[in-house]
Amino acid sequence: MDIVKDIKNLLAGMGITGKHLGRHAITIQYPEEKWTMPERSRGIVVLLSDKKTGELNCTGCELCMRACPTGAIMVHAPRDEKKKRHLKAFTIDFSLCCFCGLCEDACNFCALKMAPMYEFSTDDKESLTWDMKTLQEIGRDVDYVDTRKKKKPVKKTEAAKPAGKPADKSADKPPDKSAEPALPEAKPATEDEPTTDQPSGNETKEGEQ
Amino acid sequence: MIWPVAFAELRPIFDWLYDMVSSTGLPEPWLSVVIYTGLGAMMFGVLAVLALYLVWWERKISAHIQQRFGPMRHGWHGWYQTIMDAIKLLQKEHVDVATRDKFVFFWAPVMCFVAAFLAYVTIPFGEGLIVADLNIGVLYIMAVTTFTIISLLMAGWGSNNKYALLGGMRSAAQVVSYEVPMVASILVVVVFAGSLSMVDIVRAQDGMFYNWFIFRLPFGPIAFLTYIVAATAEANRTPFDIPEAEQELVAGFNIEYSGMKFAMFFLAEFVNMFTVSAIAVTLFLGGWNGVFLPSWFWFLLKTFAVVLLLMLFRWTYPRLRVDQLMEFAWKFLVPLTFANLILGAWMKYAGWYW
Amino acid sequence: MPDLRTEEFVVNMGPHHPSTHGVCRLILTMDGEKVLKIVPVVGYLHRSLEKICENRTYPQCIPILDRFEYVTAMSCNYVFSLAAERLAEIEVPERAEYLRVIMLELNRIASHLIFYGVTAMDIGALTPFLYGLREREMIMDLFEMTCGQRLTFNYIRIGGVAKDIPAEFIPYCRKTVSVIREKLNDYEGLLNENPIWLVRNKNIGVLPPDVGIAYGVSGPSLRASGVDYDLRRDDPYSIYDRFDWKVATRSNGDCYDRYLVRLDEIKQSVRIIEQALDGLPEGPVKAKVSPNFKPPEGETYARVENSRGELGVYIQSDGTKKPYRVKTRGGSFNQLQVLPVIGTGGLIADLVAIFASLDIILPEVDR
Amino acid sequence: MTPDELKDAVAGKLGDKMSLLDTGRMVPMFEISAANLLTVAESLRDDAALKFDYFCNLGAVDKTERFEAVYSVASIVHKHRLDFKVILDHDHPEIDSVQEIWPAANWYEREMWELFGINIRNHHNLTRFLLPDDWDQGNPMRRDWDAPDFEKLPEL
Repeated sequence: MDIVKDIKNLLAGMGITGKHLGRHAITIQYPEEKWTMPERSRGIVVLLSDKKTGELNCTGCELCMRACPTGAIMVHAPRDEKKKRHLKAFTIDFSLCCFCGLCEDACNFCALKMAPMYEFSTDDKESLTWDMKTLQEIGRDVDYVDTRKKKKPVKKTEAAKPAGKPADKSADKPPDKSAEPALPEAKPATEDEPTTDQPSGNETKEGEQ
Repeated sequence: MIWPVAFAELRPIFDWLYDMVSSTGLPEPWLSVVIYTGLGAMMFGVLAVLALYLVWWERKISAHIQQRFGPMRHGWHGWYQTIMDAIKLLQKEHVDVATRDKFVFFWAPVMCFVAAFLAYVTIPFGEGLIVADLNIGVLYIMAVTTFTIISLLMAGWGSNNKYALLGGMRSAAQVVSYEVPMVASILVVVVFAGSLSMVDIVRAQDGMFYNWFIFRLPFGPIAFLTYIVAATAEANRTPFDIPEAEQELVAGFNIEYSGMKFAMFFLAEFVNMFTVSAIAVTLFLGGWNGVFLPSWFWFLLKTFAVVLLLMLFRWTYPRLRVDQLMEFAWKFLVPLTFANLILGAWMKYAGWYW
Repeated sequence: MPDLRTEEFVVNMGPHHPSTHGVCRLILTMDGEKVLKIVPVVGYLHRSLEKICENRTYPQCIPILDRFEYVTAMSCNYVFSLAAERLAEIEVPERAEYLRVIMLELNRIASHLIFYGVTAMDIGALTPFLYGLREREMIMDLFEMTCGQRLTFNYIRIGGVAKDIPAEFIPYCRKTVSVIREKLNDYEGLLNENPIWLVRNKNIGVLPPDVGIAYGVSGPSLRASGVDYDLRRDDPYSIYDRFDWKVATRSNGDCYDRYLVRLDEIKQSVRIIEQALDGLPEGPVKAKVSPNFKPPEGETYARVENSRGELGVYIQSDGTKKPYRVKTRGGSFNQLQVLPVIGTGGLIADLVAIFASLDIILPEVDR
Repeated sequence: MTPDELKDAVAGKLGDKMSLLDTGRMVPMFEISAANLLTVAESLRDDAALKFDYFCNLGAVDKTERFEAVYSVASIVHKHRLDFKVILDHDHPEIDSVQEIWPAANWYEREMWELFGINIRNHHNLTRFLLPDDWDQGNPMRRDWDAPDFEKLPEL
């Protein structure tokens, strides 16, 4: 009969909720307990330091700044007369950051990493702009694998390096192109890239088949 | 003095209080007024705490059904969380809409609160634990619980908000409709007990559990089920909570209320839930009857079991639509309960019962 | 005696209303509880993603378009990458295709689980929402261990995927799909045969197939009306043709069928994921794509089957690093358009049920 | 039909009104003059072999000297898809509404009208759509549109 079936189904529903009543909660009490974040988790961007010297890995190449889709990263690294960059300022505005990880992929020098940290809420928007010192302090104890190439910085050969490299480690690196007025003499790497870059030069060279 | 029949177990305390009050030398009518006010205040205190406790309980139950923790911060498993909530709500600012009907808007939560508590005059919490054993107890309860809808209508109208108005109208239609099957299912019990007094009805179910009306009446289970369904609707609980259906009417009749006024509606809802469960226990589940343990304990145990049932309803079932709700009441529940009532009355007349 | 008459009144449902998922405003003309006219007002979530994309390079567009349809952000990643790959004619490695399929299907399940919970919540049952999210969390964990984010992934890139999966992915993924398969019994037991659920959903908001096609309704909402049309099969992309799966259809086109189709799709997705995990080849996960990705001049409209229907991106390239024009198209856009057609005449409670069953989310409409 | 067959079929049936462009990828892209739009659309939908009954997408492109309205239509039965575009004058862009043929086009046309300022003839409901009600800053999707508070990324 219809009513009997309906009542049976209603009771079956109560059985399911009743069954769960005795189970243990699957949530956790957040500030007391915390998840262990997976190592790839994209949280705060931190600046990494060399494990031996303790100095920043960042060379001020500004690749991350160009890769950033929101303009959250500002790198100030003027060149001296010998065309060598000196990193003066590195700020990240976390109120703009969208945690996409493109800066991490763009970086060739293991200079920055998205650490699995997420607790940086504040009631002041201004204080979300973090400077180089802070980012370095936080990045001190962040573990990372040093994948930097120990190549001699020969001018022209290094130019081809970053272009070929990201495909090997499957990192997507979208730096900007050459016509940048703000950066008069871009590093040879970025200078050369657009010219070598054919419009359809994207064939899979080592893809199977 | 009228009251001493009740409160057999708490007699010494009441005697002491009575002596205290009477030693002031107050003349008789005023003495009763003072004593009943005191009793009312006690009842109010107990029920307010009970309602807060029920809120906490509901939150814990829902949390555990959903595999969450629920309140955990205040005390052991957050046991005084709702007390803190109530204190917070007391302190909150009242935001009143400018276009409200001042008088109606103000008195609606008060009415709701008062109506929710009035029923407790005739609910026997235990053997002799009753404020007043009225000889029209059931009728009285039916009368005052229906009082709630006036307050909901007032809230809906006074808020000057379309959602609130829809909620008020829905609740009026709903409560009036479900009053009919509810009374009809209760009447079976009254017919068998032969009395409208709550105490007499409980006394008619003396003894072991097979003497309870739910098992004893020819159609006791049907009467009980229809009563529970109608009572869920009366208490505006989930399968029938269309007056405040939050996905449709945002919050229904109490959409414009804030702070303590909202808290009064909220607490009244939980007091109502306890009321209908207590009535169900009194009428169908043998009231305070039980073995070994004190009578009030049995009563509370059974009532909380029914409350738990209502809570399981709420956290399991979806909500009916307003016209389906009416259809269910008038096309299904009313015929069923009246058939049950007629059959029961005939059996009582013919003597076919045990 | 004056005539007894009723008066129509206008109710503003939204922009902030519990059952308009996101910020949508429906101006309802009502006669009592009955809805006489529905005028959707959208745009509260308009972030001009298309304009933003015109000022970003191709790889930078992907995290921006994550926000386009954030419940299934993998599809957004994928459809943009697909369009860009078609423009530049990039061959994607085998392993990347498998990973993409796994991720897309996991995300489809996650989205349908949200649908399950939200629909139940709109009809008044609160517990299924938490149950749906409970299993969704496992999928989110999978995404997080793979690409680092739970909601806006930026995982599927032009030419492949961003990173290879970690070692613990495959066992955890197998566990997840088996848990989901098992928990589907709970979901169905809670609602499928529940008489209240049936009366609230059966024969409510019937969408005839011709109306659905005319209004561009797509995805599960259209398949519930009996139209056997699934882009995974009918406009082939990726490697769906290698797996053994069925297109889930139902015939009545009411809210209940739209609900059932989505539950069926979860089962099909579970099948696809299991087969993809079995057949996952070794190899690179990304084709060689220059960091300065510049597709040749051209234009294309790519579309994929999303959990809400057809998700499409039109890209016009002028040969530079930045797309000249990006036009996005989401399934909800058309489904919200058809809401006045099938929602008028019912009660306000039906409208809520229809809105929920069409699975409309507003970022997809407003973009 | 495969794209190539479709190309031939469409060219054979409507070759006088549509011309094939080479910019389309994967799916053939045709060009239609604005005057022919309605007749072509109707025959695309009603022709038994083509039967483009499903409206996918409509997007306008501002090419600074002209506007392009790009239509994507598909067939549920034959499972093929076709794109075509209509070139519009930049100074007085105006196009016929196809919402009588594909009702789904209604909102796409409203969006086009609002964001690009392309006038839609015979549209039933050209009202404010995505932008705020008090919007008075022109058509934001045009290439030359620039709002005072619109911050571009630093060009590097």
